[in-house]
Amino acid sequence: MAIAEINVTLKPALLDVQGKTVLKALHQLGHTSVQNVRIGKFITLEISDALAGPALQQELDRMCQQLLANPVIENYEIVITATPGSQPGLAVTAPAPAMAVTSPLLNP
Amino acid sequence: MAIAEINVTLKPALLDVQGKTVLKALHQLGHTSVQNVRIGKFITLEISDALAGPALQQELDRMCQQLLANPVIENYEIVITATPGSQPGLAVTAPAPAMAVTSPLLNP
Amino acid sequence: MHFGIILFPGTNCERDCLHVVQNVMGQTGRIVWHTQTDLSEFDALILPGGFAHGDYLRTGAIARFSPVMESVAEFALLGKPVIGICNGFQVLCEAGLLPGALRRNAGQHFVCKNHWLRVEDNRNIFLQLTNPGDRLLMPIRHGEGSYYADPDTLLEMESGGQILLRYCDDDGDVTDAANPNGSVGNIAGVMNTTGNVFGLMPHPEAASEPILGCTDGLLIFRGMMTLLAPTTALTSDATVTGVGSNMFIASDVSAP
Amino acid sequence: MLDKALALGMTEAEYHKVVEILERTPTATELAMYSVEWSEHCGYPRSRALLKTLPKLGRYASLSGADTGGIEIEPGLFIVFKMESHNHPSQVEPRQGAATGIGGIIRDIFTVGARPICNLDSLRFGTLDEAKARYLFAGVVDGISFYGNAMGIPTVAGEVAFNDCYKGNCLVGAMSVGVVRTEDLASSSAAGAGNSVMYFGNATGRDGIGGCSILASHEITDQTQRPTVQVGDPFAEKCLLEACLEALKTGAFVSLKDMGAAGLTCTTCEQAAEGGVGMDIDLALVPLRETGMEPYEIMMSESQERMLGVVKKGREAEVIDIFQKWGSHAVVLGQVTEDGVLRIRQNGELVAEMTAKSLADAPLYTLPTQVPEYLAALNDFDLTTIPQPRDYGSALLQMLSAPNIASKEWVYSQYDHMVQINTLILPGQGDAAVLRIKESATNKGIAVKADCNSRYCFLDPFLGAQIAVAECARNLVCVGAEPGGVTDCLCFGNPEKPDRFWQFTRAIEGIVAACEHFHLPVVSGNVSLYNETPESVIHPSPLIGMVGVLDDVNQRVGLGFRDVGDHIVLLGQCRDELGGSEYLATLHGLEAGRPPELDLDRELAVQKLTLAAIRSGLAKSAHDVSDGGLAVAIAESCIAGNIGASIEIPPEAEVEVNTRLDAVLFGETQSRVVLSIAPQHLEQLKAMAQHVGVPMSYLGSVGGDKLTLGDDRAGVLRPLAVISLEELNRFYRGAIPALMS
Ligand SMILES: Nc1ncnc2c1ncn2[C@@H]1O[C@H](COP(=O)(O)OP(=O)(O)O)[C@@H](O)[C@H]1O
Ligand SMILES: [Mg+2]
Repeated sequence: MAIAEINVTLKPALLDVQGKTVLKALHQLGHTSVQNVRIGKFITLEISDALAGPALQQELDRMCQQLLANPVIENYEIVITATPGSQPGLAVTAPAPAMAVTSPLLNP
Repeated sequence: MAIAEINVTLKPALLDVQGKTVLKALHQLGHTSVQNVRIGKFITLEISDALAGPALQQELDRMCQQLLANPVIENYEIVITATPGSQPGLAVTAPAPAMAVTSPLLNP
Repeated sequence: MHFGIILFPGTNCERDCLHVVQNVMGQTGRIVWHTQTDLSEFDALILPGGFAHGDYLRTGAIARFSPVMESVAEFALLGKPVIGICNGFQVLCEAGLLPGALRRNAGQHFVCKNHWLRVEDNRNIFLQLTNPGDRLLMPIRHGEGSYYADPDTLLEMESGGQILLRYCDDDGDVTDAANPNGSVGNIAGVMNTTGNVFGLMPHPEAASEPILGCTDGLLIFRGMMTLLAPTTALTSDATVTGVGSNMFIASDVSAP
Repeated sequence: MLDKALALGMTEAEYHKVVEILERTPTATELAMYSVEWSEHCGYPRSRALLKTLPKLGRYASLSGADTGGIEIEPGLFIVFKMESHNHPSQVEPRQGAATGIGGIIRDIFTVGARPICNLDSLRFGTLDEAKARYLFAGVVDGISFYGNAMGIPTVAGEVAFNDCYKGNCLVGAMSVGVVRTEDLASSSAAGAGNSVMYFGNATGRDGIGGCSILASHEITDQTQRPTVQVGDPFAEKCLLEACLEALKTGAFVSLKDMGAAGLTCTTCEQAAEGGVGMDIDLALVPLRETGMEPYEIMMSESQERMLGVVKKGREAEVIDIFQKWGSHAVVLGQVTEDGVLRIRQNGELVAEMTAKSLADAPLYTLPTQVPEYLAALNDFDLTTIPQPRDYGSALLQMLSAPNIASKEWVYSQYDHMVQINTLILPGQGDAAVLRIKESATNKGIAVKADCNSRYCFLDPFLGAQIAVAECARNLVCVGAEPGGVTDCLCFGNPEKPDRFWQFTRAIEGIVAACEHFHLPVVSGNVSLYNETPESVIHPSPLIGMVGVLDDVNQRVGLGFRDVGDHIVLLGQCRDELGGSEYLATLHGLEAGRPPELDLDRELAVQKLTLAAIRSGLAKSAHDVSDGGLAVAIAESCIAGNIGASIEIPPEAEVEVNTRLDAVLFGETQSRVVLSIAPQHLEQLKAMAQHVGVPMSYLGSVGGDKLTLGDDRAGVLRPLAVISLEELNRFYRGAIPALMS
């Protein structure tokens, strides 16, 4: 079983209001060395072994573009790791670049 | 400047209502090899160089327990990386274990 | 006129919309389950408010894959009117039928209150019964209503007359203080380029009856039923615009 | 097994009783089932006898005794309602605790076939100067907002109070109201051997295991003794709601019950016991979310968004179709049996077997009571030692910004209070919320409110509980509704301590006395005991929720003053009463004295007069005088109406002789209402008041953009305060946002 960890982040050009609020709160708590906070989503997928290699990467890309991220405002990054315990050394890291590929349905 | 990436996840025993719904949607979209989805938060902090080493790790721990995670229902994991571009090889990985330490703010 | 009102699991304003269509406007309407794909019986579609699929992941993200959505897109391609209210607006944006996206309110809280809106453009079926600069009063009830589109898109929308409503104060001024959710340019409602798909965060169906204290929302539904007037000058109906009032209590109690 | 029973919160005697019933040692599953079903949360062993004394009859035909109760507002049309607490879970995890509290009470409403039309919330926290209290307050409001809004049910009214006594135990009372036609009322009583026992909704996990017996029925002494937090899924609940209402319409159901505390245990044994039948179910068929769950875990799980029902044999498929359409589980677990025995199996093998009745009939205890030691000294506190304010203007502003009085807009603006487009008087605009009932054939509406001044209850639980009922009814009357029925949510400390049980007993006696006098039935309710920790004990808090009826929904008024020149009058009399007031607490840091007296006849007369004034169209606004007294009530009417007022308390005003000025302005004498009327109606109203023997005073008039207060009792005007509307607003509406930002 593969595990994919997906970080969905707000595009850098967008103001992260929630992050700003958290930054303020951290400062109020005395954590003044924090200079910036951005808040995104951390999605973990468990995927059956049926999928692997480039096909897996491709399918994950599609999931992100279709559903898991909104290309108008978000970027995403995919990290595929093996199932915990099984050959941890094999972890494959494949950060996808900021993508805004639109699917057919998005712009009919 | 250090960058800390924090993954905040719902404790495994708790129902992840979002994950459950997203899993269903992924299946309907044909991504049937996905077996489980959990959705958490991905928080990126930029921290001034004033803090480093174990002190940095400690302060991040406190931030998570106080504010960034809710220890009653969430776990968190902290990864500290150097500022992008500057000595990426130095990245320190320090996954924190599932913690349920109560913080002053949350439980004074 | 026959309205189709789309019901996704988690939608919760479908009955309110049906009430207005049938009991206030005297038209016919039917609630359409999200797996239905034949929409040919309808003259207009309403995507009502609510929390389709719990709004989990992102508002509208899952709903836009419902089978009915392809039919909604085809319906729109035919030039027939489609209005998305609140969650319906979010679904239309996710589906790409409207530009932009809706994010969490800047204040981080859900906001429920009556709010003034300024009419930006009336050269469309939806707002043809109003005049530019009119103030309309309607409830806003959302947690994720902060509208965003990138600067280029916004420019296009401005020049294309696609921005229809902005949040304003009771003087009709569009100010930061009168922005309830951090929307770019105080945008409350936008239209597609072909002028037949309209999305807005406020709830016109909750402002369509005197007993609720305000009837400004009805102008929008009535507009959808009226053939587009050749020019923007609509004098006879102009008197009913901007009638938003704060009389939410006992406005219709007659003194002896 | 005895040690296990004790760990599960049973007494030794209870364990022996189980052995006696079963005539053998119980299995783990059986023990778990008895422990949860006999806990205070489910079986009410300590409170049941007292609850039986609550009146059931009123002006409207009523329904009680089931999951939820209600009143028939017109032939064939019932309004059902109930309030329930979720205190302990909210203290542990405020957002999820409050959310699942809302979820639970909503299920109680649609379980009887009613469509929920509004929710209310009654909240109590420690004082907002403490970070923990702010965290809990913000989390609870967020939880109610998150769950209630997604359900498409407006949260239209409620109350919030802050007091140190709640710092270790916040209170979250959630009330839900639904509408149902008589023919659609669903039963909770199983019947018909061979019919299918079916499970609906979310899958079962280890949520809140032991929560109801180990947690909710005991003091939390050890903060680490945390059960699994239950996570609310409003989307699943919304689908469950729609599926249940749709499926109930088919007529395929015999009975239905929601799984709340004690989940499967409670729903199997109570439905079976009520119908005098048994059930035979197999837990292997229960949809599970986690692996390796033991039978006792499945039977005790408090996973949310689940129901158990009995479906007529042969009609299962039709029901399953509907639930599947809504994406909800629907599975047959077993059958109804004739013999009254509950048989719980795991893959066919028996894991528990007992009569349903033996579970459902929890033991009954009578506990000793004792007057608390603190009481005499507090009641006898000498109030003449209290200095009067030097500046009444700043005193009023201080009162208006006290969190207990200040606007709760920060709360209700986070709640969708308009969805379903029935809310005609919104929160903050009237003493109660008013909703139209679209189902009514005659333009009927309802008014709803929740109330309880727990400071009064602390100083005198009997009187305090009476006042809670009276104030709630007065609030309904002030919007033009006839009070129709009551639900209660009785939150108290550890009943095994005699002084706490005395409070509980006296409070129930107070509710009974007031409800009988007002001819109001208590149609439903809930008990939450053990609300104490070593650091704090809650004040007795019998939260009261009430529903009233407007025969014509167009005859409603708000609390805001309306037109320049209108006369402001006070119904009722001001007396020298400051005990237990918000004024004493806010300006003098005191909780002492005796609560204001309550004359039930006077109260009823004032309510009848107010209602008559509204129905006849005389009253243009009505606001009851409660926390903060007369000055606060008048300021609130100015703020709500966005118009000023000028008040000069005249020599002939109905003020008891020798009443202190601070008591006139801030005292909380009961049975008072401030009305505004057109000048030409003053004489008519006077005549009406005289007729029913209610004192009435002219106080001043509406107009301008400031509130002017003066005392003219001595015949020489003493100016007291001049405050601009803008300033009133800033203090009243700004206070809570400032504390929470
Ligand atoms: N927790 C709450 N949820 C919803 N509405 C609330 C809440 N607390 C207060 N409100 C609303 O604020 C207004 C004032 O409430 P309150 O001060 O309790 O009134 P009163 O003093 O007349 O009993 C009412 O409309 C009430 O319903
Ligand atoms: Mg009040």
